[in-house]
Amino acid sequence: MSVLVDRDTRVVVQGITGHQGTVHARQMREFGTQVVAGVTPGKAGTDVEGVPVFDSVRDAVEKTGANASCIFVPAPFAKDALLEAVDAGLTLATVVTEHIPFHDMLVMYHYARSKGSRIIGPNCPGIASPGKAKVGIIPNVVFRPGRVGVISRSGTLTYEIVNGIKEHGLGQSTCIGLGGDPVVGTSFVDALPLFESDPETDLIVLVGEIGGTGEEDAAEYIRHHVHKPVVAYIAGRSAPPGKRMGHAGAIITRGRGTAESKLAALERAGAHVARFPYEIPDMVAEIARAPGRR
Amino acid sequence: MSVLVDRDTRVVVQGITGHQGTVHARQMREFGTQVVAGVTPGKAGTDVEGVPVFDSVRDAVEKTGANASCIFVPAPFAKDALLEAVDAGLTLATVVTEHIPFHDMLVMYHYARSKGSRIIGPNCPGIASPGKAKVGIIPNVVFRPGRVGVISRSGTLTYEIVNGIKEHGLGQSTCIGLGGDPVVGTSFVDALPLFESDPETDLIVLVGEIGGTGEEDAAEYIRHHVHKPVVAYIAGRSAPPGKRMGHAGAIITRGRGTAESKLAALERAGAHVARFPYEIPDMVAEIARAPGRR
Amino acid sequence: MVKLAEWRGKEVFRKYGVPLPRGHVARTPSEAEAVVRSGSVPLPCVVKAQVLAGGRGKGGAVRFANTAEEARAAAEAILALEFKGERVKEVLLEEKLPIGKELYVAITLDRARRLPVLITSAQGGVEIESVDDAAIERQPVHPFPGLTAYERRRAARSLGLSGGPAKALDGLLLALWKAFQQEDTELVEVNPLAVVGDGLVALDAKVIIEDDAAFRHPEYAEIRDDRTPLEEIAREKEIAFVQLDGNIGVIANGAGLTMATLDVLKEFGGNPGVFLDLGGTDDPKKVTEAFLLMAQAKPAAVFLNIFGGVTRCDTVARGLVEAMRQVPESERFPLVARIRGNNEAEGIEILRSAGVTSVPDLKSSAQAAVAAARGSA
Amino acid sequence: MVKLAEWRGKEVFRKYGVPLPRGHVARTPSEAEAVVRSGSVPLPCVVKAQVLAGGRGKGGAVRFANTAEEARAAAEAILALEFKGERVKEVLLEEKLPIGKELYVAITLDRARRLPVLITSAQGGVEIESVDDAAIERQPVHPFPGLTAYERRRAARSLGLSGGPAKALDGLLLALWKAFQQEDTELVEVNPLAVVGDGLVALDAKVIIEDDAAFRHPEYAEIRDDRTPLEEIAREKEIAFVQLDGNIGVIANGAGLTMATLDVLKEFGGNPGVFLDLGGTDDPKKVTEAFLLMAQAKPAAVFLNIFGGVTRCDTVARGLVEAMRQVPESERFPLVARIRGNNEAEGIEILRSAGVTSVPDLKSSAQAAVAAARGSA
Repeated sequence: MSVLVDRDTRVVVQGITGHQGTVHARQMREFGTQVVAGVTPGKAGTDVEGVPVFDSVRDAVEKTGANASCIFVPAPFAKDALLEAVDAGLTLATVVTEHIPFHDMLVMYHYARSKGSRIIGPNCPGIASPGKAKVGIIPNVVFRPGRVGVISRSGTLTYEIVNGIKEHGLGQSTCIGLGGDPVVGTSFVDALPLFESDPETDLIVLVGEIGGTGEEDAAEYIRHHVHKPVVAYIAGRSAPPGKRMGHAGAIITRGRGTAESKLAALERAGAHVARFPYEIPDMVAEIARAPGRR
Repeated sequence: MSVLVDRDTRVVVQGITGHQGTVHARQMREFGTQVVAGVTPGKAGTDVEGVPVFDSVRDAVEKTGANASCIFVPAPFAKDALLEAVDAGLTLATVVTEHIPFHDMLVMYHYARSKGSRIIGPNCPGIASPGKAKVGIIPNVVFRPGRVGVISRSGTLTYEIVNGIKEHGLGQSTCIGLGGDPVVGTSFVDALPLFESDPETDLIVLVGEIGGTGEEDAAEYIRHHVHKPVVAYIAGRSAPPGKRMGHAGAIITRGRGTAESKLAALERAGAHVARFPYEIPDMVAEIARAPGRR
Repeated sequence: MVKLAEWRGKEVFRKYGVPLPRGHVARTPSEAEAVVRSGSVPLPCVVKAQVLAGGRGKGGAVRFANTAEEARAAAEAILALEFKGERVKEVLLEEKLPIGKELYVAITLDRARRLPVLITSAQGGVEIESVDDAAIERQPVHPFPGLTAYERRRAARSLGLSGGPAKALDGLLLALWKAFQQEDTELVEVNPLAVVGDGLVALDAKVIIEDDAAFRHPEYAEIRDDRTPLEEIAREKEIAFVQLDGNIGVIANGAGLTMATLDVLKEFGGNPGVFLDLGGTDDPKKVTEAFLLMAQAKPAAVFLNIFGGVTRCDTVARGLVEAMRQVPESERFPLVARIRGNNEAEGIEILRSAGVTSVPDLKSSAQAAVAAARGSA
Repeated sequence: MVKLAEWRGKEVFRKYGVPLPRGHVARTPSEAEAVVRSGSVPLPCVVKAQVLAGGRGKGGAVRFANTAEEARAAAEAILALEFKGERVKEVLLEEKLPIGKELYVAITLDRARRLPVLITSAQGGVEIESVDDAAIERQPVHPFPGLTAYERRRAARSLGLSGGPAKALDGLLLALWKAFQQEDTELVEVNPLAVVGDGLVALDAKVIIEDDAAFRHPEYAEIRDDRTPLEEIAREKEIAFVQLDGNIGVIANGAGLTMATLDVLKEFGGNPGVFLDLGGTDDPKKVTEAFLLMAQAKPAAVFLNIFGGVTRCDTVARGLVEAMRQVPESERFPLVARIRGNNEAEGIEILRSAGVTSVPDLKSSAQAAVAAARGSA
């Protein structure tokens, strides 16, 4: 058992015939994932490196038993792609696409939720459980099977940290990159209980950013519901207020969502707070060596 | 335990200051129901026969702990009233109002469902469990506590049949009048499992009408999932094709939804089929005297 | 339900941008001729009876014209028709187009799923009921996201369209979806939807407006359904009233009870002629009006079967007694009454004081009504 | 994000039917005078600087005029201002209305709830941040049913409105909701919303358009944000580029890694001046463009911190080497590189062949970058 994905995960790649779709379908397979189908309207009957392509997700599900989607289609069409995945009964969809208007994402999120489907993303690296499956784009090289769970709002910073854990001789149970857009399908608070109840996870690493209040909400949740040790890091402590650092999630407004408020909340919640990303592997290793400690 | 309502049901009456709202709030109380609040925008602070009136359902819930709504507001405003009830966290709403456009009802149904709220109706008599609570307008005089469950698409015909059961010396566990509109919040198939699993119900009476395929779907469900005896009656056997008998639910089109197809399906499902309403109490009494029989 | 005539349906389509043939409605032969002469309908053209029944093609209600004179003659012939019991009052003149494939597209409500459903078939131009089920694609449409792009693509595939026509379909489906929602329709149907060159054209239009949404659509208030004059009066008074070919008048409350009453009467050899559903009124005046309306239908006997809920028995009894006072001698009819439920005792007493006995048992009372109709017939 | 100037925001409001004062924009004093003389703005009138910063009232950027000459003078004074660092290029002239209460209304996104939120306060006319939390009503709005009547009623109550103004509010909120959705905005804000007689008038307008929805809104393409010229070039090339006041240029990929890099540099006494986020590109040409852009910002040193995922290390290395070839001697800068992840070995080799050493450890590389900036400064 792992979090959200496992050896039974059967992935359909929406937008598989595009450059990113093709590259990452291959990398997911190299990771060991069952990539059973691709979807590109009008390309039914072809294949991409041996993966059969269908016109619609419904066709892909009927023919291949796909149960999760990885979406690479361009932003203007991403909403439709996700709705199609939900209507085809897929219960998990990683949306890699960036720059999806949040008004579209509002519809995607609430529709998926009403149908019992979970979205990871958008604009996110997705989810991976080493030795089992990956639905997304986190580089395969950073992983090694282990018992550290990672939940992050960042992309490359996640890779950096996951890689650091590996280089310290430890490994990961599952890693989720939530994405940093204003509206995300899965938040820290949504992901934490999955790791808390995952028997393969001993310790949780939480990587946040300035902006929004997802980390403060996570701290509140950790305080009341998480018994496993949590190591937390917040990027952007020294970012100037009101300046954008690359995406809408990283705007600081009116004192809410600052690094200070996030760090204070996490400390109050009993999390081990790292000041720099390179401190995380050391802290994780230390906790891993002293089991039972919080 | 009964179906959907019990002694803990706390009713807010939306539209309580209207004639129907006032009359039926009184009758619900006479039935023994806890009618804790009324809502009419702009009338906060007043009361209707001792029931406090609030501006909004949220206020009513905060002040009185209401957990179910009975909606009497006119059709043009019914959608809003229901959305308000759902957003205030009520999990059950009987919509008595008739002539609600089905396009409105589509929004009401799917929104309520996504929030885990159940609608009974619209254009329906509602639900009653004698000795416990009533959320709706079924006349009090027809009831007597007992072990017969009644599910009906009709209004007065339900009263007639429920009354007949009483006059035969039997009583009802719970009676639901679903309403006969094109889009209903609770269908036969939605209601049947509640009665099947209700320990206070021994036998189910199903009263259908021509039009739609709700009875055919119910028959299919009964065949596979219902182990309690079912007595069924379909009104409109002799109605001429294509003529409307009073509401949109009673249109016969293209051979689907005919009395014949409904009756045949119910017989195949093992239901005891009555040809006339006055046969129902006799059949119910006979089955009640021979427990264990199907 | 308000069924719009083809030309009115097409006006709705035009509002939402569904591509249509150039056309014009005419109410007289000379109007038809003028429409062609003015050039607003190019030649050759089609002249179509504006009636609600189907099968116009075989019934001589669709004709072709190559000249303005022929258009006039066609209109004259069609306007003289009585098509399936309906007088033809209007014709629609439209350009005749070079038609490729004929397709079928509709949006209506799927009651069982509680969702709108998009219905498409490559076999258009015939009654959809006659098309093999496997050739019909049905897609439920959720009102929250609305008709999605992937559903429109699937529809195109089911119709065998690609390229220009597929692109045209995408826009047309969005237009139909908007019309379906914003006009509060029960049905929008295009049959046939024709492939014309690289595009699509709606050759026919069937639009049914929902009655219950009338408060949002005063623009349809003037359009009448295929009701009898008495039915029309009943509608104005908000009484559900249906006329058939029997001789027993049935007054009940609620659709279910009304239908059950009818079933019982038929069982005992009765032949119901008018159904009047009082619904949930508790106004004696409305009951009186309903009875007076019933009297005008001249039934051989009337069977009153009421179970009092919202409608109280005493209200009905009071309204009935007042009506009996007002009905002229010549229009009197034998009355069998059965009133049960709320305020039953009071209602029975009021009836008794006016000389009417309420029979409590449905079976016996129905038998009595059948006998009364035989006696008076 | 595109913040619209007040007058553009009001054009959006006008499109959706939000009631506004009569007004006109002017770019020169004589235009201002002409606008008044033509009668399109009645007297007395207000003349307001069209700048994005708040607090115009206190900064002399809002003036009043009783005559056309005064309007000209006011415009002249305001157009000469530099308001909070922003040159005033336009003024908005508007009729001065007899104002009753001043209210606050806005719709924006509540990220935590993942729902739009309607914010209302009876204490309008001041910065909403300064209003006591208890005086602010926040209502989440679900996009499926949209802004409901009961939410609009609750808003009216929170604003203390009844009668005519409450009715006006109902329509105004529906208009704002439509604008919020259909214009893909992050924020629509009316502050102050004034009670004028029996109605309401939006005295100010703040509308922020979401960048990601630009593909649906070509009409906003011409409107620029408060970016520096280099930031503007970066935006056109789709490179996330932010200029600050330090001297170290930071090139990283991904917002999180970029921010973490900044945190580490600060820790070691560095003062970052330009952030350049390569994002998820794997096109060497884009990397080259980014480097050339960085060179134009004239940093004392550049710290390249890449973790290869979608962006492969060899792609970055290739782009960098090409950029170094193109940068003129005068614009050269010391470079500290750290590249890890996908195709790391290949990337390191390419860099080495161009004379650049990649330091694998973040801490040491950051320290090296700080030292390099000190050395070159």
